Amino acid sequence: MIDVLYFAWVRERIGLPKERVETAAATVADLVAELSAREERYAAAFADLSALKVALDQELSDFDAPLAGVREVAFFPPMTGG
Amino acid sequence: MIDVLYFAWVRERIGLPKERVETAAATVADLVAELSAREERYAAAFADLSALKVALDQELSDFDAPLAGVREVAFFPPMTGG
Amino acid sequence: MSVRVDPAPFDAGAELNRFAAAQTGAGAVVSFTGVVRDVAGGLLEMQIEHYPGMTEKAIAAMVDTALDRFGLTGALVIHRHGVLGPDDPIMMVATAAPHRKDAFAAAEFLMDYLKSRAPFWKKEVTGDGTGWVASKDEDEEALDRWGGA
Amino acid sequence: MSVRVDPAPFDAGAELNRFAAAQTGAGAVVSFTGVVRDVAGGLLEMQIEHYPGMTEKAIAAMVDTALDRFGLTGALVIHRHGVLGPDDPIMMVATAAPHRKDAFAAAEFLMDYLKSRAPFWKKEVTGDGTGWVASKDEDEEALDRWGGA
Repeated sequence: MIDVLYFAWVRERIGLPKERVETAAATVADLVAELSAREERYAAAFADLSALKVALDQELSDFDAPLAGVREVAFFPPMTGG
Repeated sequence: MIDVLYFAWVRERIGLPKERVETAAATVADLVAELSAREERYAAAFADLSALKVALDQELSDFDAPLAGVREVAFFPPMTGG
Repeated sequence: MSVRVDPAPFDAGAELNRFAAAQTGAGAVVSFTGVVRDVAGGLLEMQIEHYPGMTEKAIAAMVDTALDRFGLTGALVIHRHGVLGPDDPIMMVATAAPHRKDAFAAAEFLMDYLKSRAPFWKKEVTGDGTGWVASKDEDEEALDRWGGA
Repeated sequence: MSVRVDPAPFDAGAELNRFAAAQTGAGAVVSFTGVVRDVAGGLLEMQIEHYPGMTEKAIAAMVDTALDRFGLTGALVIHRHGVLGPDDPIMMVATAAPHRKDAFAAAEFLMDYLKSRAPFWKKEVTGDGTGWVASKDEDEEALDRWGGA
């Protein structure tokens, strides 16, 4: 079980801020493929990965990073703070 | 007649902040030569012109600048404000 | 080091004075305040979303890097989230160092990293609707001068 | 534009707030405060001499240049003279612009010019005697990045 968090327009497109996901995905990209296969709203949110960032356990990471031992995955667009 | 002002260690070395000088000097360098010829304290203050700056009518200038029409000449070391 | 992520408004002047008073051996104190701008006209509010937990960690890591890299005597970061109006202060950074060059560089470093590496997202609400603020290439490129990442 | 050359102490935070409140269309406000540092230890006082008349003119010219060159919405310069003690604020600069890059650049520009082109001279008084602060080559060199003069 892994916590998956969504922020900004990713959250709006998928329609929820957070969910627990039962997955055996080896990498972030595998998880994205699993979620995208679920429902159209996931596929729409993940359509262009170059427009997205991912954090693993609150550290910026990459889509090819392994998920072993990770408890929290977050997907979001590039940051616009400051 | 021209007002001549001295600041910082130039003022201290010459021993006064300001004086009126009757001069026919054509350039700043000529004025410096005239003053240096007067007394040792002037010669000491003007010994190394590379350590000094000059302003004409409150604008930074050069030692070879003409004095025609100038009412106020100021000599001082490089600035250290800020 | 002081990091605050908070919906509450802050008083930039009071924060600057408190920060400066706490420094020892600093000849230079630099502050930056970011203000909500109504760029297109008609901005009603600016909503700032963030990622609780990661935000504080990410900013603390940037501040640690800045303290070390620029030899700061101290650094302060305040960033609001929630609903803001035009002309509201969004965030501030303050840095202090023995020399001005380091204080300036550290403030710019922190701003560049906050813009692109702290998990905040801005949404503009106007009379015509709402829209997420897009990230700018120049913000990402600004990180290059610090050696990337 | 606001330039103040004055022996009186100033409240940097209050000045920053007053300055920021007067800006229109500024997304970025940067401040710099310079503080008397006791570099060698034993500093009793710092005396700041200036050239009344030229000081104000020179600073006003720098500020005009900065407003134009960096597209500022406003700029503030305060510089004290007379007798100061360790940790006293000597001077401050504040700049405001639509974007942070310009506000930062303008504040650094003004600081670089103030250091080397505004007629102020510092004298340190310690238990061992007094001495004029020497200008630094790096301060003169700092002007090069702005295209000289």
